[in-house]
Amino acid sequence: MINDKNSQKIVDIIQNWARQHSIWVLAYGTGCGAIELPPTMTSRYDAERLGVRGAATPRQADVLLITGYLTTKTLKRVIRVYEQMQDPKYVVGFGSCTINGGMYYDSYNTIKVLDKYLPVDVYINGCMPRPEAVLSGFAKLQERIAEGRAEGAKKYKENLEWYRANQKKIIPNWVMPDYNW
Amino acid sequence: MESVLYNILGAVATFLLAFVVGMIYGGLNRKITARVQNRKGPPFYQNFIDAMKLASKRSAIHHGIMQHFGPAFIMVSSVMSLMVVPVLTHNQWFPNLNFHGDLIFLLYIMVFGPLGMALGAGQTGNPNSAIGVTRGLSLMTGFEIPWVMALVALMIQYHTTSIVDLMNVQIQSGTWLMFSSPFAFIAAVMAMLGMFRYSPFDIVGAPAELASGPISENGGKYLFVMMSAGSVFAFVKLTLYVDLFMGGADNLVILLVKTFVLYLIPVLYSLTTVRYRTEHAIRWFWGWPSFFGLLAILQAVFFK
Amino acid sequence: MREKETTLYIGPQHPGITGNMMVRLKVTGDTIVKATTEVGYLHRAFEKLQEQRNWLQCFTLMCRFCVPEPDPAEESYARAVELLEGREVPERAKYIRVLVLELARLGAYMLWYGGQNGSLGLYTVGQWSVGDRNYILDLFEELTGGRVYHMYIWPGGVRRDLPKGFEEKVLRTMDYLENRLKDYDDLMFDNTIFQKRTQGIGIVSKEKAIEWGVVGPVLRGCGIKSDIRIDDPYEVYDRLDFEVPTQEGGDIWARALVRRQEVRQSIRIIRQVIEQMPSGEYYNRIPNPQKWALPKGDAYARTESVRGEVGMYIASDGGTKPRRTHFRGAAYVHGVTLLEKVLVGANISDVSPIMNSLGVCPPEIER
Amino acid sequence: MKELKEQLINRIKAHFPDITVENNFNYNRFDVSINKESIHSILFYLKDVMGFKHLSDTNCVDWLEEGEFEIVFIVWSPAEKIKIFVRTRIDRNNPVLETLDMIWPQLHTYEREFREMFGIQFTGLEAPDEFILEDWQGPPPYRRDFDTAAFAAETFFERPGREDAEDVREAITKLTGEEIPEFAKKYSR
Amino acid sequence: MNPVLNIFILFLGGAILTYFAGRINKVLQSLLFLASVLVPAFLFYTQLSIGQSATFSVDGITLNWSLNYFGWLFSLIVLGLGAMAAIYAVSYMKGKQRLGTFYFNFILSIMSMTGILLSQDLISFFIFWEIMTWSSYLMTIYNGNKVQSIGIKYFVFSAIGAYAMLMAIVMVHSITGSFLIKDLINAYPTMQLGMQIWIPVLLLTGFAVKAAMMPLHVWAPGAYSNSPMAYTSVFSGALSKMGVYGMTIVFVTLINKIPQGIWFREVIAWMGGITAVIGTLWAIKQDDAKKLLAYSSVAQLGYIITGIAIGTELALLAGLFLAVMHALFKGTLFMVVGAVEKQTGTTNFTEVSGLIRKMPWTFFAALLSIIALAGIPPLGGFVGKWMLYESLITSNHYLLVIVIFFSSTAAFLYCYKFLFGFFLGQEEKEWSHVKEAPAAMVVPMVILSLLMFVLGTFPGILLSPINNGLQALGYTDSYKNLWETSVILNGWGNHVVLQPILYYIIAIFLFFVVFLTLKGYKNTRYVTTKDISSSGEIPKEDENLTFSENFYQPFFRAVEPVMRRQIDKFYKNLGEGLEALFEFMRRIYTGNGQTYAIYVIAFVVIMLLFGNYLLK
Repeated sequence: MINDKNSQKIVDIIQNWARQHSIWVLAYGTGCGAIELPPTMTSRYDAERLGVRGAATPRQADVLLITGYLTTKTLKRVIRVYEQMQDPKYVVGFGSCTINGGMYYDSYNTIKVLDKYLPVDVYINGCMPRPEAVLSGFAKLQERIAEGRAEGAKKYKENLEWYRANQKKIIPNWVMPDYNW
Repeated sequence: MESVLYNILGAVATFLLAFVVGMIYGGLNRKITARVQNRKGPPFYQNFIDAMKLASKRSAIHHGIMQHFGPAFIMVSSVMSLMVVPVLTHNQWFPNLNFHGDLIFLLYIMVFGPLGMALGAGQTGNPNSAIGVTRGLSLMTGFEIPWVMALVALMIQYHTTSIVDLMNVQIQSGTWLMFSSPFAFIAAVMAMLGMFRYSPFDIVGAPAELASGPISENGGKYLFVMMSAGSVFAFVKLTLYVDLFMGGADNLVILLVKTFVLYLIPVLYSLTTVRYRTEHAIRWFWGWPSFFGLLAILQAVFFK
Repeated sequence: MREKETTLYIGPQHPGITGNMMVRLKVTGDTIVKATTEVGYLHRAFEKLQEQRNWLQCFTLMCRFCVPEPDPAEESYARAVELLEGREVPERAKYIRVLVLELARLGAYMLWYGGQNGSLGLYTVGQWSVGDRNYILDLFEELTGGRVYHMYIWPGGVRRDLPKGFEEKVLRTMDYLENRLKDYDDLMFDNTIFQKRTQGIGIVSKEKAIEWGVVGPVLRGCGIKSDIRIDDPYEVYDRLDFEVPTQEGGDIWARALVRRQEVRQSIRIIRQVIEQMPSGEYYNRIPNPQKWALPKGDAYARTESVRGEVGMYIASDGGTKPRRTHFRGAAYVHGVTLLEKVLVGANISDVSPIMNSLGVCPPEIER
Repeated sequence: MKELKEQLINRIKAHFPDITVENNFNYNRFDVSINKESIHSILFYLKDVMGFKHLSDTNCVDWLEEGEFEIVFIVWSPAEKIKIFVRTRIDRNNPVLETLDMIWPQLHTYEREFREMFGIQFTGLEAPDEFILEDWQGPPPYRRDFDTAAFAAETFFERPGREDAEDVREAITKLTGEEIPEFAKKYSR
Repeated sequence: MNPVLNIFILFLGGAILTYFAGRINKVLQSLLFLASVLVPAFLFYTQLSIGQSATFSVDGITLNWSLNYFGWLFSLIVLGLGAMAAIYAVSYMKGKQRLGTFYFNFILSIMSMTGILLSQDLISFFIFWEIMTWSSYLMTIYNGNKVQSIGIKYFVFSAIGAYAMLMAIVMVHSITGSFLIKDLINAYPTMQLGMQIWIPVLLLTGFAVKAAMMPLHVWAPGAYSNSPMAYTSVFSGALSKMGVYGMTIVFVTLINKIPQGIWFREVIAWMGGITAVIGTLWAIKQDDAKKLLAYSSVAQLGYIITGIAIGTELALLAGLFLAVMHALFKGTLFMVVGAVEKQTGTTNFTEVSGLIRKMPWTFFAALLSIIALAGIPPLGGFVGKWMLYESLITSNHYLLVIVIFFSSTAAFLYCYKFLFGFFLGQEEKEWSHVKEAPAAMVVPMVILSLLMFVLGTFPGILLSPINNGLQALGYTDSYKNLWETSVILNGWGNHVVLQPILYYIIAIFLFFVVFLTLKGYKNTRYVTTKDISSSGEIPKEDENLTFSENFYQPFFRAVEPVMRRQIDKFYKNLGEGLEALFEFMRRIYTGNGQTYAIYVIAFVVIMLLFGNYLLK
């Protein structure tokens, strides 16, 4: 007789394997990094062979790609979209701007550190990251999913208050429905 | 009692076959598309992985009871039509509920699912979903006309409204109906392009226009059920065409070959065309396809 | 009391939008009654940031204005600085600049093939052309070190000389692309459904085009021969032999035909440039950037991009940093004034094709 | 070209005697400065009578020290192939101007931007208040007295930099024992 | 005393008592109203047996009332739906003015319809027909002055129909010397050809008006949508079936007996088909639920008429089965509209949306009725449509089957629009106060919709009375015993066991629904309709996110070039012509009783002269 813990483990491995090889990326070009996504999806780099494909709405997507700098206006939409995605969900920070602000470090309208606002699973550095870098970022994400370490959504849920405080600091007019699960 | 058990087991086997074949065909579609686009493409079993991932999503949202049951409606419709369509000729492992008049029954049961899903899409309150549904229903008035014309032509030519009878006609005469009733076949194949909703008839969930249309709000488990139902449905449609026009199949290999050849028509056509607008699509179906349907009826009436 | 018309958001998160912006549509049935463009999702305050940087540091920000085709912005800035300072540019640098500009134009058109066809559902051509664009990006990578952001054309010339054997590579790539273009046309322009979807859609009339300040291929699609490369020639365009294609009609189809011709003209220009390329210096050295001050005054230089006229305005107060810079993008007019007007009365399914056809590039609008 | 420019300047001067002209450029450009009351009429005149149909660009420059905003209209004549910089200055403390969007529709967009970014009020401009920014509560950001670096440092989180000046590759070698690749050695300190 | 007479006395007495009871107590009035509908209905089924009759002789004219199987079949519609509508009406009409008039006319309508079903002679048939017309006319103008023109439209068409019928009766009498229907049937095959054509034509004109067949349907949308909804469910559900009743008798007993009847049948069948298409297209276009249902009634009656006109056994069964189903689902749907109107005050799709969570039972009833209307298995509409298609194909009506099929596919469009418009879409703040309709309104709707479910799954229950009814009209049926197990006969002689299929559907449906509910509901979460993926944007308060205007614009853009010639030119011109006629009529109809009288007398004189000419 298999005990519950072991069977759960096997189920987890299978589920993680499926999640790892089927990554649906939300069609949201938040910044200039989106320009390297078409080459990533087309003939030379062909991300679809890794199971990466686009998803039109947040309900169907697994990965939110933050392609570059985030202005405060976009951040609001990004949070909204992120909260509409279904668990498990992953955030990939794309480009230097998401890491430390990049060349817009002194701009009054762009955030500098993405992981204060959303739980980032993988950062891809560079300005802008080449398609190879994007693919290696996806590979890294797959690695983390397989190991069961890509649990950004759980982190977000647990530390919701802290994230919310950070978000509300730069979004004064908070009209969004609440994250209620 | 034994035969009931036998039938239930057979039904489950049929369902599994349809699911697996439908999913693999979907994967092959992606593979073919990728190859035409100079890409390597995903493995042919990619759709299974996608389905598994969708099924293992931890959360799913719904906007109410109709959206919750929408996928169930589609599943019922797919499975029900699968039960009516004979998979193989005279094979006890794949029984079916064939009866006289099942062609007309099929026409309606095939609508049951989309209408149920439309209700689910309507309840989400997403305008994209509602617009997608209106497009889908409008498109249906288009392709159903040549499709029904083709079926009526077959019915009046062979004096039957049963799929099995039509298969028997082909077995007895030794010629496929696609050769003896060519116009009906042409009209039906043209209607099939609309049924599969590949380009140029992918107006329902056109991504650049409506995000993903009626399924905009469906994710996780709901999308999984829909995807499975869609795969089963694709298999049903292909098998029905094989049964009606290509003489049915004696064993699985022949069935797979015939259905795949048929499946290539919408897939390859979709790779080279721009998306129609709804009214263009409807008008297209009322044009040449309906003309061929009319020819088919004339042939059936005057050249029996 | 709620409104009668349904509100539909195209963007910011939408597969059919050309970048991070939003068009709010009021629709009845599937006809658009009112369209409002909302921008600001990409506002990084470039013009403010440039006031904090010296004249050379500003140059690195230039290519970030519009990602699909970054070089016209660099070119405009370099030329505006040169106009203000009166700095001469070596002959070889001028030719290299034209070469880079035309390559960038080709790359942007390849992307347009993808966008226009993707919006209409013909993904095959898009996949091909975006895949083939990599060959142009390879050239850029060899020349400048970057695939997308080149930071190559700077005040006084260009940053680096052509590598050895670069000319041959360019010519080989051009031969390859010319062959591929035939395939695209077979699928795209010979397709009756493509014609049905584009003819008579998104019409900009000749009079309105002039009144609204429309530029570039959109204006040429209305039958008006207007191209800054001819009208207000810069670098060595007046020495090159090329045509400015025009089409009557002002619809998506006409604009697509114009662009189809322009791709071929670009290839023609590149071949000529390679042929005429002089030898010599590629760079007129600038002084120490920390102390490099420009005379008081202002200057405006403009360049023809794929979307039309882009221009750079700089104002100096005599210091080492700009008093004010301003980038004029073609999409500033196309994306707001023009789009809102063209979309009224259009069909929902035509929003994305129209936006792609007008060349709306949101980072140009809000900068 | 010089004669053409002179000719054009004379034509403008005949109608608007109080303008200041700057014409010492060696390319196809000259500047015209005018007070803010006459800006409408000169733009109308240039557009409708003299054929400067195309508005190439519009700018606002903040001359903080002089307490004035300078608004520059760059107009282009496709026929004469000349561009004119039409300048006007308005008071920085009371920046009000009548809207000009009846001359060129695209000025509507420019005016919305100037209103938001510089705080210039355009009377008669019918548009929502927000254009690019959303929920902005500070001063108009493009004014020179707004310090963007300080604002950013105060509002947004900053990722702390490394305190030591250690070479990254050497640090990696130390941590993981990975060799520095040959090509990277020449960049090492 | 004769039970037949008892029923009429109870109806009439009840009507009068109810009318005056309103002056004493409203509750008493409602109770009386209910009693005077339910008690005679109860007596009808308990006291009356088949063949029971009552006969009078006045001045040589014999009035003969008797019950046969065919009348009994339609009595199911009239009294069953009437009883349900009566229960519904009490709650629906609460707080409205002129209740007395409403109740009086309601009871009179039920009575007159019962009377029509019992009449075995043309005189009493005509008298009851007129009572029915008048009571429904008064209901049409119940809602006040602004609907006068609609009322007049209805009145004029009814008058044309009635006088056509009257003339036929006069002709029949002049030939046979008797008013008994039996005599007419017996004498008909031996009449001269002119009479053989004119009598059915005139009778059919009268019936076609009530059945709203094109081109005599113009009155229907207005009249249906302007009566109180509690009555409209009877009006559209039962009253229009009186036309079907008459037509069936004419076709089965008269036209089918002569060889020239084939022309009649073809023409009427095609008219039915065209009625179905036009009614459907117009129904899709409507933004108002009442109008939509009204046009849909026209379209559905088109199917029924086609089925009856085709005249093969299966077609007749299909037509009559559809007639019963139509009574059920259209009755329910009008009740649904009434419930929504009562709770929200509007029936316009563009104004109201998202009521599903507020009015779940109403939605349930509407959903089942719509599934039945659309003809989707396993509900009743499917069986009817299935039989209709089979009969059309087997009787060589190849093009007609395409026409009918197109109309029934296009019917999905308005079906979805109806459900979406009221119940789905955004849940607006504006309607947050809405509650479920009172139980007295919900219960009839739910009972009727469950009935549809039962009849759809066990069509045999309904098919055997229909078969009996047809036998009463003289059809000889050799498969009598097969009906009990709901085996339907295909026209090419194939035996079909439909019932198990319907079981299978229900089984699979329940399996998946239960499976999904148990398995899936655990990890799902309800979100409001404001939380939708609207491209990442957050909708503003005043923005409308429900798609309701010009719902099927692309469809109409596609239909336009195909149909413009056929519909617009003909129909619009006709419509304009008729409108002009009514405008002219309204001039004549000054509201003065004397002018009406003059008009009626003039019409009768003209008709009699015309008839006289024909008789020679």
